Amino acid sequence: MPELRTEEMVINMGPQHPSTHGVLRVELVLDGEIVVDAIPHIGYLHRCFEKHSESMNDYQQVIPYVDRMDYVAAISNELGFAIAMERMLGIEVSERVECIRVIFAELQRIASHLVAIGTYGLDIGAFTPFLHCFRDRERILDIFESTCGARLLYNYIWVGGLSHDVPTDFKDKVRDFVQYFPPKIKEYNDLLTYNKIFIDRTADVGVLPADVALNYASSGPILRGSGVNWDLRRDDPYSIYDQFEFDVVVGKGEMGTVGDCWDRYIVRVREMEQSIRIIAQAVERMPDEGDVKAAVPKRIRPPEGEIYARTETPRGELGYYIISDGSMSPYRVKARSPCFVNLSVLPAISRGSMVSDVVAIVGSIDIVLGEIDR
Amino acid sequence: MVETLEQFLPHPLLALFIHAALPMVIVFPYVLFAVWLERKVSAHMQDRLGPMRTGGWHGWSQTIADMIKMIQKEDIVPSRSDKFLFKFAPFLAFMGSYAAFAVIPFSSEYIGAHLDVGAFYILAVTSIVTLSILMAGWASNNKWSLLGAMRTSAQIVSYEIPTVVAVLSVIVATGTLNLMTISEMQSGTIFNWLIFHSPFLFIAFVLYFISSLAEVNRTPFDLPESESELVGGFHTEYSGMRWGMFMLTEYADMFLVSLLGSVLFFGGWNSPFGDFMSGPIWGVFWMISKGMFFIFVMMWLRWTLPRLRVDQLMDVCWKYLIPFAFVNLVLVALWEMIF
Amino acid sequence: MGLLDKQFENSNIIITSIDNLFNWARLSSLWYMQFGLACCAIEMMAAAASHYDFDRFGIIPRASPRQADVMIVAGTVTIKMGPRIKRLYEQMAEPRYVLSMGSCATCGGPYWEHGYHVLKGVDRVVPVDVYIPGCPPRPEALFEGFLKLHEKIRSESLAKKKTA
Amino acid sequence: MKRYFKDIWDSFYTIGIGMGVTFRHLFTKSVTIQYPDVKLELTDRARNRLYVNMDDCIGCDQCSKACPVNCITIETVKAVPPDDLGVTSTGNPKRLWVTKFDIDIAKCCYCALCVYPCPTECIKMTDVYEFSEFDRHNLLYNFSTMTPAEVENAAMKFEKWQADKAAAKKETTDKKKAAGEKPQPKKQETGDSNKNNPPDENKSES
Amino acid sequence: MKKPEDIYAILKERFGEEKVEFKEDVKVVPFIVVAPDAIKEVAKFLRDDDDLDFDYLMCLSGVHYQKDTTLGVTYHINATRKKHSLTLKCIVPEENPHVQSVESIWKTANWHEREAYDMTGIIFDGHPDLRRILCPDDWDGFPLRKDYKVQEYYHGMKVPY
Repeated sequence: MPELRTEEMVINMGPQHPSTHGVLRVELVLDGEIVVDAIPHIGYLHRCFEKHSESMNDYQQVIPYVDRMDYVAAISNELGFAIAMERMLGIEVSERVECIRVIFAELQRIASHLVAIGTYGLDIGAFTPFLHCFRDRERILDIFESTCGARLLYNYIWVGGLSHDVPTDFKDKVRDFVQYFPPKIKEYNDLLTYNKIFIDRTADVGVLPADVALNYASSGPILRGSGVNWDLRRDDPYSIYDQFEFDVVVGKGEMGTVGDCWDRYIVRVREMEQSIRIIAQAVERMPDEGDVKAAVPKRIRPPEGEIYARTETPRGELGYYIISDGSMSPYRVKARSPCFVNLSVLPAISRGSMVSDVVAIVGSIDIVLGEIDR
Repeated sequence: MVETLEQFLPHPLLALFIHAALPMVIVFPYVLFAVWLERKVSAHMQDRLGPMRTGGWHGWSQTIADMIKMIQKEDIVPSRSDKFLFKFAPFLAFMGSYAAFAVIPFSSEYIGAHLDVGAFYILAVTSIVTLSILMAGWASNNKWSLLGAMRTSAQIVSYEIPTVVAVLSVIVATGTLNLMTISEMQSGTIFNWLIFHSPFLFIAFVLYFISSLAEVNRTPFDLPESESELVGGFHTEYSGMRWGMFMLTEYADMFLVSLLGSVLFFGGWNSPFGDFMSGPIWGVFWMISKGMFFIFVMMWLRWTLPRLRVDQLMDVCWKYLIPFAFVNLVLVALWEMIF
Repeated sequence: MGLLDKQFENSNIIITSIDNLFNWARLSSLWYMQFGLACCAIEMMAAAASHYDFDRFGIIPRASPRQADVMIVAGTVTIKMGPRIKRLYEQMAEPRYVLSMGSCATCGGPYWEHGYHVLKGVDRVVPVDVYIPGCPPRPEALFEGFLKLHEKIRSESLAKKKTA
Repeated sequence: MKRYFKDIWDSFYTIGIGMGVTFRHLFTKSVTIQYPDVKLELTDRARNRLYVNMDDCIGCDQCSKACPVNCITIETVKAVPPDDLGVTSTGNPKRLWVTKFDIDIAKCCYCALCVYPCPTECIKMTDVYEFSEFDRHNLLYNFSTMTPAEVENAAMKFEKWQADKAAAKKETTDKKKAAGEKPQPKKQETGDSNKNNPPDENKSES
Repeated sequence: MKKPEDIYAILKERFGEEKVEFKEDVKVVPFIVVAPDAIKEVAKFLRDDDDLDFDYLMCLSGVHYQKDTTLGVTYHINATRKKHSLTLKCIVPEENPHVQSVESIWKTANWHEREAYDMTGIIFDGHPDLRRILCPDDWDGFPLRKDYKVQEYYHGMKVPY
């Protein structure tokens, strides 16, 4: 019998595709349903963040653009930028401000992970967890909105302080949320995490070994999902994270191999629990009185020089490389975005899997295109 | 029933036509209702409300509006597609599923065609849907559609085996292929229903239900159209009413397997309370409510579960359902021999 | 064009009532294309989620442009994305509508001045029916945009030419 | 073999648990806010459409400078002595006619950075979010209350005043001509803003 | 945990002063300037040496120094086990910006280098797939150069406002 002539099929997933989380385009080379190669093409949301930062005439004006980078976790981005600038300027902020920042950053982490978990469920085909996650996220957004007036892009953390003081009932609201949320995590676990079908779809899929993860400089839940115990909040502390008790969650390969999609997913779920712990501690610690704008400089004019500061956003290590030429406007702002780096690992872990697995893998990396393309 | 109609109507062909169109009277309103119900059920499971604004009370006319809108949508036929197959596929799909309604005994008085091989006929005729999906996927000239179509044909062809074997268990127990006879055998109270006949028939029902889910492409087996992977699967390129036909087929198929399930295992048109509330008209009521119950369960499953992967789908079929179905068939036969 | 769209020259009572019916159907079942670009997409998702619930208006997402009636351009359109959006729009079946959600889609938004890679307004590639301001617009604002679109659909007729 | 049956058991068990969760939610109260009928009350910090209280605006251009997007365009003409514009509600004296105060809401990024530097608190963010438009040019909001005639009048007065002043200066010093000629090339423009607001130059082009 | 000056001492001993140069009088963070044709071996040494163990390339950025008409590549590297970090820099002239690729040392550099090429036009020798990553393939110019001018039209679409 003569050899059957077969050809690989090239298929474009995206830029408009329901499960690429935005405008990612993955060029899939398929042999039947088996992925021979997956080539991500990015840049469909390249909004020139770095050019804009250079064009601003004030460092403060960069913050609205920083928000729009990772729009799912705007506070985390602002925190990173503020910390970089404060280190450059040598500003110390008060404990109250630090506490509020930590509370907000952790709330934002929960909100962002809720989006990640919800859309991951959607990728796998479960619709209900997505809406449940968004329902709970809305509670967090309420807290944000009552504090700074916006739902998504906050412009809240300023260099040297905060834009608004928190409202009077802030602590109660946060305490309410800390009470409200843990049972919901259990519900997600019942509905999605420990569902046999979900486990089948995600366990042993897209395995990323620890050494590869490090070589690709993955960070955040991706790196921790591979079993590397690395969290900047603990290993390179910023703000006042070193004064809180929390565990760094790592993937253990409970359902399959260490570093599979399920591990990356469960790291997010458990991180939410840890965030709740941090929030509970921070609320108790937060002083009631204090001016949140006390340390905000009138004019931000950093010395000539450069800095690289990194923080742990929900997606991983967000680094800002800021070069100042001594003037009021930044000379160069480079954002080392976690998703950009995390996504580059996609071809390495999706070869040999199936089309559905690519969806699962992309979902487990939890990309936000705004941050990848900047 | 044809005879009764013939008495009133001037032409026998007209009577036949009306007779044939009767299921349509049930199926169309049912589809409109089921789509609305699905949206409501899913919404409430997700702490939402679902359609609220179209037509007043809880958006009852939502699906009517959807349908009218679909009628006026532009009918796109992609230029590189196989035009005949592309246009024909949705009709064939509906044909396949509608033809099967012919042998469903809606009540003790009404059955489209009193076939002695009813069960066999249903299983045979529903396979046309596979063909039409394959046609649609191929004709669209879209890679996603093609992938979806390939998945469907693999899926439905495989899942037909456990379905057939599960249905066969009933036939072994009853000794007939005639659905009307099967229904009549289950008259009396709820305990006469075949599901309570033997434990193995209960297992047969579970197998039947699972594999019929796959036959009608419902979650967790909705791979052919899996929205998050294949955009729309085989119907990616369809718009307007042609797509509506596929939707209609999907819901009609759901109805069909639910009705078949209730005929085979849940007493068909029989009232669960013996003579109470029984009769030809009540028969229709019981039949449809039993069908709706299974449809509700399908919706419930759909909004709870994620989706399987294509190889796992095959695993479920070949490694779990088929061996169980065959073993179960043997056990049913043994049970019949012993008792 | 739809089945009966623009087949009639003059308006009469029958056409008016058909108009009413068709417009009612159209505006009650605006299926949007599940297609997010940037920040606004998150608010679009929030609008579809439980607190705001698109489904109340009969608005459900469709992944395929063929089955969608309205395209919500939710977010920044870049030069690289522009031709794709045009293509998606062309794939949609008539009658189709475009909502430009948020500053970026409307005119480039915060990126209008230095954004070398940002398309300054999606109306440079596809015709837009309603512009929803906000950065990002609240989900309610998106609903308000839909209500505005309803207004527009109500004034459409089989007899009249669609006002460009 | 054990694994085989465990898998079956796990599947049924976890599916059952999941179905339990969704079934419970079928009967929990929904959280939906029925928007056009019920409107959520926004906090007073809500950041939506910008509003400018022109009675209080002194034309200081601070908001325009603070705006990262440059969506605020302000043109002013200096008020000349006989006209007294009064004071704002915060007590700041008004010295400039604000001939043009445009905010392109379509460009605005709602960051509220313009609100903080305002000395008279006349620019603020409101809780109005329902202002979608069919035409995007309607999103260019003109806040200036002056009619074109008034603008021209003010500009003319200022020019005259300046010319007078220049002439007076010329007379007294009679040394430098350049100073006197300075307003000349601006004659065609009605606003004459560039002179008053040098940093505004690049913005007025847009 | 090693200070940058200690690491510099090790590097100087190994590669000589013409290849590596230490800048410590700068504000905020001191850095080491590496010759563009030596970066690969320096990087390899930094990664493989047991005492240094830099296994994690945090960030790689291209910078345009308009004043000096040079382009620079900045490497921020980190050791996850030893917990020290270091900044390396390569400076190349604007006209002929060639830097060795470190893609073979740290895989993550692949996309970072593509981005640096896309934004500033630095060419990385030895990169397996050096093409634009964010801008379209046929885009004109390098946007993050300070003298960048936006093109008027791209495929019929007007680019400026």
